[in-house]
Formats: sequence, structure tokens, C-alpha cells
Amino acid sequence: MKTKELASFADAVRDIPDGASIAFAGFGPVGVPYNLLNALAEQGAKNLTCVANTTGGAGQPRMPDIGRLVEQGQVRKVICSFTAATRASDQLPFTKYYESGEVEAELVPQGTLAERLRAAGAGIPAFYTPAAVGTELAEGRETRSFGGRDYLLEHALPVDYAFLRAWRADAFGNLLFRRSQRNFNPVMAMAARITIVEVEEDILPIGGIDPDEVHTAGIFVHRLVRIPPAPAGIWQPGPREVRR
Amino acid sequence: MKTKELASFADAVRDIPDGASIAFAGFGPVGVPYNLLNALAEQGAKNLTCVANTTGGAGQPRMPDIGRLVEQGQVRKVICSFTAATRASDQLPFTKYYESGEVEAELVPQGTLAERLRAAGAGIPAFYTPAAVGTELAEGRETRSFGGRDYLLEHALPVDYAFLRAWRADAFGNLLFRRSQRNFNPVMAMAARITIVEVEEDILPIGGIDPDEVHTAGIFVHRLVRIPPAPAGIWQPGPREVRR
Amino acid sequence: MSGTKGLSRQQIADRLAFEFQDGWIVNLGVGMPTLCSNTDIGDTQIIYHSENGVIGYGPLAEPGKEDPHLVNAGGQNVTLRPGAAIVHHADSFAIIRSGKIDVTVLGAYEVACNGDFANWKMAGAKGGGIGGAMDLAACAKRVFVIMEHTTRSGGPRLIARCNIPVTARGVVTRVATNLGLFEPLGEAFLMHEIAPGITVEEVRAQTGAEVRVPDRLPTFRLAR
Amino acid sequence: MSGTKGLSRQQIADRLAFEFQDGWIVNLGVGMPTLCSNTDIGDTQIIYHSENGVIGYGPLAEPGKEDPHLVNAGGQNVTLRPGAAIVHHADSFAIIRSGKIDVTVLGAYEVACNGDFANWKMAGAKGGGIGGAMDLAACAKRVFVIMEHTTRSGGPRLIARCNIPVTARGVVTRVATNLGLFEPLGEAFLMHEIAPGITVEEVRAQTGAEVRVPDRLPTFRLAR
Repeated sequence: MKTKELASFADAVRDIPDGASIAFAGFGPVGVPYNLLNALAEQGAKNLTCVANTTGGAGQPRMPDIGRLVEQGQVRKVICSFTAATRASDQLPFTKYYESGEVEAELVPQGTLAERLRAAGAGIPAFYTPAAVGTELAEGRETRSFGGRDYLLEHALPVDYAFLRAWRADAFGNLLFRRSQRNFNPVMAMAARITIVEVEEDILPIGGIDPDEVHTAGIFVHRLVRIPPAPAGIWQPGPREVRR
Repeated sequence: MKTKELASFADAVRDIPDGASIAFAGFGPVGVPYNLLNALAEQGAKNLTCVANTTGGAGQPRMPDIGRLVEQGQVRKVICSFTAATRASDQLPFTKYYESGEVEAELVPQGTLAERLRAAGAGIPAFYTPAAVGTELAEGRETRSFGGRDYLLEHALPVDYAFLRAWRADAFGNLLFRRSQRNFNPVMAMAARITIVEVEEDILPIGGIDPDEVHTAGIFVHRLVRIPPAPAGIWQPGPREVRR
Repeated sequence: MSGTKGLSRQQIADRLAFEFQDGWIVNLGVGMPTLCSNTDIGDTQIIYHSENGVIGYGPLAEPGKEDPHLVNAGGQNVTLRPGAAIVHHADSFAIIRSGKIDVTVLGAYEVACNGDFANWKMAGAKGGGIGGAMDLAACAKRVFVIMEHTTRSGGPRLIARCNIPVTARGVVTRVATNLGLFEPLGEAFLMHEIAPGITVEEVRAQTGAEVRVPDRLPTFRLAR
Repeated sequence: MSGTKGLSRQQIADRLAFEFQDGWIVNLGVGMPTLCSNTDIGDTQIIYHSENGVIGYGPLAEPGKEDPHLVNAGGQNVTLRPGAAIVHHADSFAIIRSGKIDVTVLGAYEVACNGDFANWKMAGAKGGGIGGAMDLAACAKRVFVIMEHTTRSGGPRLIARCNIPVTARGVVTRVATNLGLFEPLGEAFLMHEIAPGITVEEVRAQTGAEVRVPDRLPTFRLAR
């Protein structure tokens, strides 16, 4: 097997064309592929469809996230479970572009978002879910009763690329995530044609992870880049770096 | 947390009523809960619906499996991906009861079977799949086109009980499977109201398995029984016992 | 809540936490609901589930001992209890949708006496923040709401019908506010307990739906 | 196949394995298809996937070195190659259904020139053995069939339309038999290669559909 490790984040995102759909893993600051996001902002692809839990943070200093891609005019549409901040007082970078109509948004319940990605990776074109029944999100859409309860039809959400952040990887692309870093990473890898991963530790030789412990199998992974130490590499914000 | 470990297989299956639906894990001889199957055969519950990959083996010596439950008159219906042997020359114990009409069968493609169990454990009442489109199994059933391709509607398959076999467990029921032992075990645990597990190694204290390595979380597991050494315990047939 | 009559935010959260039963799997929403995990509920063992795939988390990490790879739904650095397990997002919501969450405690802008509630979109807003709330609200065995009884301008939040887009319909079974503990009955709220120093008339004046009161109205429970 | 003209079972399997490309994910059905993993294909790296959740298995285990926890789809004790990973059954079929299998090689009772094939149920049988064949046949990027050209009684297996219940419709792109290598074209089979010592007339006599033959018909390839 050939290694999937590349030398730089720029190499890993170079071929991403205008109009691509990209899923970005992460929940809160954990598991967000900040280095790949940064490289994409520098690469400059436009007219992107971005799939993620949120459009990014309101905090300072600003981390590279979808909000930054939006500010740079790279984004056509977002598909997220948050298109506004959880606190009314926070103003996301994304919000003004959305309100002005410059960027489209599709707001999706978080479990539906995860399941639509999983469905794309599982060859399931559509499924039924109880989430959002009776709400504004269900208006004009197909609902159907099973066993006396109403469900909403939801469609698979395949993407061209997935950007992941993993704790450990072997050179074939088998991945391990640490604690809540796992979040959307595995289902986004399943949903994508091309999966690109930033990795926190040195990439292990092929077979360096026990087959029983693999979280995402290497067949779902196409490109790996090791995150260099700061300041060249971007590490997640947090109270302190705990690495082992 | 209280331990979920019970002293005997008889204790673990004592309350199973007539008419229960039970999913039995295993693929080939690996991961089959032979000890729980044996206890159920001794317990004698009748009119059961049995969900598994196959109805059991044709080989001798006969292992406790669904075929044995069928021979004892305990089974009303099976839901399986095999209701005949893969070789025309093998005759399964199940076959004559099926052909005579004493036992019903629902034949399901293996991937559909796994996904219907997973759907039950994921709160998805129904989904669409490309498997079996255009075949006898699709006759009279709902098909639907998505993106120009036809798919078949399939329903979730919840069960009352799941019988599992794991390699390691902690006392809260977090499970590890070894190699291809994993097979149907995790999705059957998700699909069941009550999950009962036979465990190959001594049951670990709660927290004895790293949270990142757990294959099936303890919230899905209700009863654990450690398999005693043979001859009291039934071990899977195989070229030899590799245990560590 | 300092400076207002009634109850502190922690006391409101405590009251709902007293309902938790041994062995329950509990999911706490962002904000006031997270206070429920501070409540002293004695030997009662709760399994806290967080939508980002953490099963069995414990108290917040002590300062300086945070694991940056581990946060709860609110982004707080938590700890893991023995027996914890991690799953990915689709499996985490599989747990939610399949009804394995015994109770979810959520914040809200509005709760109606028919059990509807709204917590994801402000009046007139274009965007919203759903997160996992719609999945949780539609699928948890019980939905408890914790909220201030009125808006900042004094308008009612417990009302006859929601004015803003709902999160789920007919699901709320308990509402704890700084004025009391309520149950949506359909056409009215039943007040189960009232905050110390508050009168029924004050509650009714600040509620946008009928409030029914039992013959004997207990004071809001402040301890197990 | 000893005693008959044409090709050995291993030679038939080899011919299909020569089509495997570097990096392909390959799923081999039970029986003759498993012989494909014995073929010498040089440096070509194949990832063998087994429906029971094994990604990256290798040769059969040596006698005495079997791991009883590890079998392939046919129940054989296999080994793992470096980089292997294990998934559960639903994730294994997620890989299949989402089109990540580059080729599946399956056995069959019948293949029709319209690409239909049948391998799960005998004529007149009440039960059947589907296993993972319907998922694989419907979803793999390519479906190759390996089979004996005729039944034990000499009847054709390559036919115009299947007589017994099909596994999937219009999916087969290559059929290798002891008489040659064929492609279902719609209304006929195209013979790409012919077994040594066999004549076109013999093939046509044993085939239940039209067999088209190119101007220059190569002999069945026996080595890479």
C-alpha cells in the first residue's frame, strides 16, 4: 500500500474546484479541521456548499472557519444545524451575509444532519425521522405515518469532500479520534468522495493501529497531513494543550 | 453503578415469555451466543420470532442454534438472510419445518437485515435501499425512484431481546468484540429492549475499557454472563481455541 | 435571578433534577439546563448523555485539568465517569431518536399549555439555532423545560399558544420557572408547586394562559 | 473440472482476477469466487472486503495458526493484512450499498445476456440463500460471475432470460466459465476469449442465447 500522507495542507486542498461541496467536522472547537480550513481560505475556491454543525464562532481571536470563508466570498450555501448563535446577543460573522441574501442556508436538526451524512455513506437515498415534525421546517414537505406516528422524509447528503481532524492515523488512513473529537468525523468520511484529514500525532506505519480499534477505516480516507507544531500549525483553542 | 453480571445463563433467560422476538448475533460460528441459545432451549419459551443471519448449521455435532429451537417446537417465525443452505446438497434442520408450513420465514437480504436492525436502534421507522429491486422479494411492495434509480422501502426491525457474544465486557456492559466477532452484535444490541450478553473473558470492573475503544456502549446492555470453561460452557467450534 | 423574587437559577434546576430516577439517561441542553448536573441527588446514579457522542460524563473539569478533546453539548470541558463511552454523531442521535433518553431538560423562549414549546428561532429572525433540540424534543421519553417565567420586558413565556416557530408539539411535561413548577394540561397549566413568597395572583398575572391550582398548593421543593 | 475439456476452476478464477486494478476494493462470494484471492497478480494491491465486516483480509490461515474469531464470508479462517480494519455488519453493508466495492465476484446458477443473474434460489424451492448477494449485486461498481458453463446434466447456464428468481437485473458485466470469457450485451453474449481446445461451435451448442464472436477471437488468458 502507498502512503496517503502529503507534505502540506496546500497540497491537500489544491485541486478543490469552485462549486465543490465540502463537509467540515467538529463540534465546538473539538475536531474542527482548522488547518485545512485555513488552507482552503488561502486556496480561494469559490461558490462552495459548506456542511457543518455551525457556521463558525463569534469569538476573538477569530479561528479559520466557515464564517471566514463566507467573509472572503467563497461560500454560496451552508447546510448547518445553527445559522444563528445560541445566544441572541452573539452576532456570527455569517449572519449579515445570510440576512442580506448573499449566502443561502439550509437549517437542519443536528441529528438529521448526522443521519443524512450517514445515509449518503450507507447507500440509503432517503429515510424517515420524527425530528422537526409539526415545525416550520416540515412545511410543504412529505410526512408519513408509521405505527400511528408521523415522520418526515429526509434525503441523503453526499458531499464532494470531507475535511476531518483526527488524533492518530496510519499511513493507509485508518483513523483514531480522541474523546469528543470523534463527533461528525466518521459520518462525514463516509459521505464524501474525497476525505482529507489533518492529524495531531505523527502518522504511524500501515498497520500501526489494531484493526479492532480503528474508528474510521482507511478505505474512506484519501489524504493525510500531519499538523506541525504552532505557530506553523493551528491547534484548537482550549484551556491548554493536553497531548500525549 | 450496579453490576449487570448474572450468575448463570438460566438466570439471564428465565423471564423470556412465549411470543417474544429475539435477535441472535453471529456470522458463521463467530459471535454466536451458543450458551444463551442453549439456555433458551432448556427454558422452553414457545412461539418465538427469531432474527439472525441464518437458521443454524447443518453440521454434526449439532450446536445449539435456531435449528434446534425449531426442532423443539419453540419457533413460530424466522427472519433471516438464509432459509436454505448455500450448498444444495446440505439439508438444514429448519428446512423440513418450513416446507411443511409449521414455521414461517421472512427472507431478507443480509445488508437489509443489518440496516433494519440499525434503523430500529436509530429511531428510523423506514428507509429506502437498492437491494432486491427487480427481484421476487420486491413483488407487491413499495418501490420509489430517487435520482433516476429505483429503491425499495424497508421497515425498522425492533426486537424484544438480543442475544450477543462478546470478547470482553465491563460490569456496566460496555463491550469489546474481537475481529469478525463484531458482526451483527452492535446493531442487535441497539435494536433490542433487553440485551443479554455471554462474555468470553472475566468481566472487568466498571471503567475497565477505555471510553474511546468501546464497541457497544453499556447503555445498550442489560445482562452479562461470563462463559465458564468447557464442558460447562459452550465454546465456538473452530480449529482450536485461541484465547488470551 | 438575584434581585427578583422567587427562586435562583440553581434552585429551579435543582427542582427538575429531583425528578431524575436511578439509572436514567439524561440529556441537558445548553445554558440553565446544565445546572441540573450540579444538584445533589444523593446516591441516585444518572448517566449524562451529550449530543456530541459522550455517554457518561461527569462534573466540569477543574481549572488546569481540562482535556481539550472533551466537551459537552455546551462546549464546556467536562470529565468522564467510570464506564463512559464515546460514539460518533450519528450513533449519538440514534440513541436520542430511538427513545433511550429518559429525560431531556431544555431551555425555551415560550412554552404553551398544550405542550408545544419554542427555543430555536426568535420572532422575525431569518436564521435559527436548532442544534439537537428538535431531535431531543421529538424523541426523549420526557421533555422538561427550565426558563425564566417572563421575558426581560415582563411579557409572559408560559402562554396559550406559541407565537414563534415551535421546536416540537405537545411534548413538554414539566416546566420549572422562578415562580413555580408547572405541567401543561392542554387548555391550561397546572401549578404543582409555587415559589416561596409568591402569590397565585402574581403567577397568574405573569402567565399568558389559564393557571389551575390544586386545593393544597405545596411550596417549591428546595431539597431532596 | 478434471476430466472435462476447457479450464480448471482456478484458471477461470485467475482470468477474472487479472482484471483487478491496483487499489481496488474486492468482495469475493462463497465458493469458486474465493479462488480469485489465490491468483498471482504481482504487485497489484487489492483490499479484500468480506460482508461480515472485515476490510483488508489476506490469505487463509495456516493450519494450526487459525484465529477462531476471524472468518471471511465463506466461514474460512483468514488472516489480516497490515492496515486491516473491522466494522460491524451495518457499516459493512454501508460500504457495499454506497458503491465503494470496485468489483464483486459471485457464483451463479444462471446468467442472462441482458445482465440478469440468479444465484439464491433453486427452481421450485421454498427457501433460499440470499446472504449478501442482493446488496452486492445491486451496488458494487462491477459484478463478475464465475460459473461452470453448463449444469451437471448439460443444460445451459448462459441463457437469454433467467428461468429462476433473479438476484439482480442488468448488472453482470463479465462471465468466466470453463469455456471462455463472456460479456452480456443485451440480446446476446459477446465472447471475448475462448478456452484452449474448445471450438466456437461447442460453445454455441452449450449456450442458451446467441453468442457473438469477434473477427479475431483470442485464447483464454492464463497468465498476467
